[in-house]
Amino acid sequence: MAVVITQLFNGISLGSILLLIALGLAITFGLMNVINMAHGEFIMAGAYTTYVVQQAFSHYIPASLFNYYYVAAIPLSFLIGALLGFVLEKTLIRFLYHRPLDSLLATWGVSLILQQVARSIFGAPNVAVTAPTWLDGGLTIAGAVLPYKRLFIIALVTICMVSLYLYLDKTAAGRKMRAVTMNRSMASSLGVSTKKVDATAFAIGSGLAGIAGCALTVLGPIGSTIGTYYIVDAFMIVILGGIGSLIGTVFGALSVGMLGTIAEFWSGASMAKVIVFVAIIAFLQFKPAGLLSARTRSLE
Amino acid sequence: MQPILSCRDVRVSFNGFQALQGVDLEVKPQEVRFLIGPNGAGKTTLLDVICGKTKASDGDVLYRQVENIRKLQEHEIVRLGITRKFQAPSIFANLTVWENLELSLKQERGLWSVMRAKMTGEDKEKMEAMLSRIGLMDQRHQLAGMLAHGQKQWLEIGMQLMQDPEILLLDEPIAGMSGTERHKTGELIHEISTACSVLIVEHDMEFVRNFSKQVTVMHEGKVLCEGTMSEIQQNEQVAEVYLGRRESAC
Amino acid sequence: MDKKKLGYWLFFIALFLGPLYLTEFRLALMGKFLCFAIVALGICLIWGYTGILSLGHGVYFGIGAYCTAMYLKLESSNGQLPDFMEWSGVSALPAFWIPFSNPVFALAASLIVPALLAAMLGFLTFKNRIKGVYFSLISQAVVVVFVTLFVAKQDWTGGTNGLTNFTTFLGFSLASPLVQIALYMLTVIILGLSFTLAARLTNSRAGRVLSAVRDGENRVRFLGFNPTSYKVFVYSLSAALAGLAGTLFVLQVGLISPAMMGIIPSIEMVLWVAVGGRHSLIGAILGAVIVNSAKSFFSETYPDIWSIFLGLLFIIVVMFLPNGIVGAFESWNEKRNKAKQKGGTADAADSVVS
Amino acid sequence: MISPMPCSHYIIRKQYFLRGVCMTVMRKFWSKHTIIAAISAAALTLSGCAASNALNEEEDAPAADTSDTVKVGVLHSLSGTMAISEVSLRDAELMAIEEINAEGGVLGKQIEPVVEDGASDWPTFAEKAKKLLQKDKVATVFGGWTSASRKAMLPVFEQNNGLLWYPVQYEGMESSPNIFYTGATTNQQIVPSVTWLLENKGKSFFLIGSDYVFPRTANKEIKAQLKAEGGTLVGEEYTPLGHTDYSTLISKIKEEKPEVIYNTLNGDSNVAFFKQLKDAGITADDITVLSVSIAEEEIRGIGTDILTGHYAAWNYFQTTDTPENEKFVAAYKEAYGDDRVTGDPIEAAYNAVYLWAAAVEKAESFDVDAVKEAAGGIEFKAPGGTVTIDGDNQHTYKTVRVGEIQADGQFKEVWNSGEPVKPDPYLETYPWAEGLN
Repeated sequence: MAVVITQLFNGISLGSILLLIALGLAITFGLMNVINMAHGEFIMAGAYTTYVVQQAFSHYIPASLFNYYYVAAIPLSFLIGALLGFVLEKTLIRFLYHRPLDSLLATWGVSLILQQVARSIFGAPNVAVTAPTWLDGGLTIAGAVLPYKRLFIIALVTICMVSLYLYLDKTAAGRKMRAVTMNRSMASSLGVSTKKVDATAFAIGSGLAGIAGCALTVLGPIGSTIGTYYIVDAFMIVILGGIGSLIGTVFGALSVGMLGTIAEFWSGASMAKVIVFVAIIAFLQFKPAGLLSARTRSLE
Repeated sequence: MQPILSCRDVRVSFNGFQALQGVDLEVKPQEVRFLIGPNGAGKTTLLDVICGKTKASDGDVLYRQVENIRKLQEHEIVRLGITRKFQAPSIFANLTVWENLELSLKQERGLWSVMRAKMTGEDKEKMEAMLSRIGLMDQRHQLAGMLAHGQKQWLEIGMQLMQDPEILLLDEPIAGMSGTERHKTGELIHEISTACSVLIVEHDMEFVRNFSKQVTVMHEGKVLCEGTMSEIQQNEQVAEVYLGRRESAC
Repeated sequence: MDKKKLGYWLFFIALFLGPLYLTEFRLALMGKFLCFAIVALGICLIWGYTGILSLGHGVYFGIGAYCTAMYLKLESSNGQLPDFMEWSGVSALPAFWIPFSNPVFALAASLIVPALLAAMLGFLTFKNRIKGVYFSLISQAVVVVFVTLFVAKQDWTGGTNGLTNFTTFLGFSLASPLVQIALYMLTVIILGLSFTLAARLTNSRAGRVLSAVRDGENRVRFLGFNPTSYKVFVYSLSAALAGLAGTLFVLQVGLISPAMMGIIPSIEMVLWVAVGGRHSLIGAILGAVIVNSAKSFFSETYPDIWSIFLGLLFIIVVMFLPNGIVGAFESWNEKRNKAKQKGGTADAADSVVS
Repeated sequence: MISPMPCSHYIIRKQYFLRGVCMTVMRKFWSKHTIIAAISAAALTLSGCAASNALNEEEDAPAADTSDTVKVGVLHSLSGTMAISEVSLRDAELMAIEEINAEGGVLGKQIEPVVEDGASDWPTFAEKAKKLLQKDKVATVFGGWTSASRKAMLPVFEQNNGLLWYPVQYEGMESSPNIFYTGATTNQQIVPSVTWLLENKGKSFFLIGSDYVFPRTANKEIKAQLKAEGGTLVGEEYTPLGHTDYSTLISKIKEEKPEVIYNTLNGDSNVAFFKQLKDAGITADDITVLSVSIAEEEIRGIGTDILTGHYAAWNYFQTTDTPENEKFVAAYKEAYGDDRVTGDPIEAAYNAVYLWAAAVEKAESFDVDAVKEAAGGIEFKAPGGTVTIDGDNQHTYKTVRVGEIQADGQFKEVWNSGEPVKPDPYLETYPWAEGLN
């Protein structure tokens, strides 16, 4: 019984982590159709930001407040990610909106550079982030331990989703963004500054990657190459979910998470990875538009 | 005469929106048929269904009364002899005019035959004849993307004609053309109709009046009425439909 | 026409005579680069001419190399079980390894297996009209699948170590400089033949159909061509070229491992073509040679900044030299010849259709 | 007649606008041809020279006898994923070279290191090894970390009769006449540590490892050993390199309730595994984890708080109490900064340089065959205790140590083998290992 609960929870948890990683892409790739291969490095930037914030707290802030470094790290990671994204959009992406394949190549170049820069600043070895003590331990349900860190990530991704939804649906800026992604020329002729919207949207998507990086520090390594672990998965999830559909991305992440954990439980981690990717590729053959698609006519 | 193309109760829906709600239409050999109607009436969608770009959710599209082409792929429909010209010129911008026509030759389009294909003297003559017919003889080694808008339109019509079609589908062929160009195009269409049937979507009433014999009026995904232009002009329903949307008629 | 052909002849003869003016070490490097140039030709065909960006050509390269490496491994094991199988606990040669003891089978497989795999994947995705970046990303997922499999199936593939430590090929010692020179010359000849094949294809009517597919796939359908079969064909041709290059690579470098079929090598392959000029076959060859030379140079002189340089190269080429070195020379030449007509932008053919 | 399409396939046709005239076209082809020739020439020159420009041509490579320096190669990944680990090895080797030079060098010659980057890419390792041997004519090479890089270099060293010093613990089953192995083979790390675990920590083992050669081979040996020495195997799992979600694996561990987890995970995966193990409520008190790839440097990247109380098996710890080590650690920190730590592979890399120098002195020659001949029985008082080269298999005798990770990120040695253990890469002296190879 405990195993079933644990595994179910693991599936949801893995799904939530994948969702957090893919959420930023769902905006930059899903809504704006920009292939940003440096998305993984924005995750890395978020993780390093968390590390820096932690270092700063341990050096300059009374030890009693150390535990709150994480609270400060989340918005800061968002800001750093968003800033990087904004700069990237202004200097590179905006010249490449009509050349998606080229933006793929150029941003891959950016990702190489960011990795090397991180190595130069922080050194080649991994750095360690100590998770705040209030995230230690877990909730025990029927013999199954649900770690607080994983619960926290589920909560974090929910908050991100809800804020994103509110932003897109309830604020003027968000509605402008949706208008631009739906019909660029129409929005532009109605006086929406598409340039501004593009930059904002890209910054938000990149900022979400920063948050993902911050969240990942409590579970995994922090090094210059962590972005590369997630980037392909993230793109596949967005495609699987359906381009342009945030809800689709949620479903995509959760199904990959569940399938991954189930497959891993029955076979092994390597085979699980193979199974998940083969399943995604096969699924896209039957439904090229993904699980849910905002666009009516297939992948064009 | 037997119709060469018959649409029977064709229905199309996009995510619940009924773009075509049971269209019946017959086109006879060597007929020039104009499709008119306000925006959103489903004219272009109907052409899309005939050429295979959009799949009908229901109904039949019969070619020569026997072959149901509703489920065929685009290239299979083209190989039957139904070709389509799109509204905005869609020629291959990075190929020359000559190369554009070369690809449009009526030929075996299988991979193997095309790889071994050689330009025969006959092909060459045919293409040169077409070049002078569409007035692009001097531009034949230019990249098609560099042509003026009207020239692109003609090139595209020329590309359709190179295929010796049985049915030619034209979507607003004169959009963006000057007065003389329009007239020339009209003549061209007239000329074409001696060899094949032409189905034209057009908004320009002046043009329709000058060059039409049979006109079909569509409205809200259905055929409203059919007849000659003067009959149509008498039709009260049509007037009603257009009066409210005057601007779309001209 | 003749002058141009003469230029190509001179180029290939200069390459062919490499052993006369290159030292053993540099000849080995050049041989490796020319293998990459064959891959680049294939990528140029699908990307520059047909508009398919594959980020998964490492897989085809790797599979071709593995097919030949399996033969080499068996030959150097002298009828015994390959060493890695022994310590992986395999007691008998797996059935699928057995035919690879035949060099003809192995070499044929190194062409056919990648081509078939590409045809399968291509047929499914192209038939379902998955294209553009979606295809690119899917091809990347394919890389993940294959690399994971090759690493995990250590008892069959040698795992992360890959296949290495070969002694002879058809009885000739691979360590002998003469054999290496012969292999180099063979590589030049095969590169020349591949180039000729590719040039003939692109200059044929079928080649113009490919360009048309790149500029407006849907429009091509309305001329009665089925783009799927053209794309599948050119994609598997390009996979076969990659497999062929893999064979030549493994013969000269004496090593193949999953790391060489991964995502990063696959993207680097695209970079070679981008740098040389994606619309130019000769550009692809030059790109492969130049980028890899630069890589050797930079990573020897300034090892730490190689990746920064590589990254910058990507950005610069995409932003300022979208048609690569050959394209840049073209337009420079164009300017020199005072060609000033530039007006009118080329609309994409598919403006309406898609 | 003008040909209907431009003959050159590579032309960017857009630029042909209004150029239908035959002459222009022909002239253009001519200039295009010139360009191709120019590019070709440039490419050839570049490819030929670029690789060599910064290097010494073999012509001016000093013959070992006449110059007052001797070149040695240092070949590690300075970029790419393996740089994390390998940069420190380079540092240790360079430090040893400097120390030896300060003492007057080898055979009166100063050692001149030629540093190359393997870039975490195995063909690059082979290429650079070839370059070091053929162009730089180095007397020996210190390099490698992963088995894959060693396997890639092995044929190069054998074909060119070069000499490679490989400083990392590995899975054994190899003994190349051109390689000296200064890291542990399995019977100097894994075998004794399993015995120690069985005697002190419990009988039921769960094996986890990254999915590559070292873990799979090591675990095969561990399984045979468990059978022979009365242990039980309750689970064996592999995760792809770079795997970061261990929740499912940990629930399997919870199901099987092992007493010991034997960990051969690699690099980043360790971080994720230990963090998530702790979150799942499993501490060192519940299950002992013994790792063989976590040295002092890795501990810092994982975080000491989650590792405290777990174990690792090595031949050397920074805390190993010898006078040589005191000096070594001080010198290393002096050279590379106070925040740097040493570790087993770093020490093995450092030893390798000294062992080579000693062998050269004994052989009175830099000749590879002479050095190999002389190497057997060479001793060095290493920071981790005396190491001796075994002339039969070119591995070294090493003392085995098990340490417990402390809150300060250092190890507390809890057991050692007392005397250096004879290397046995094929486990020929262990009856239970029969049939493994």
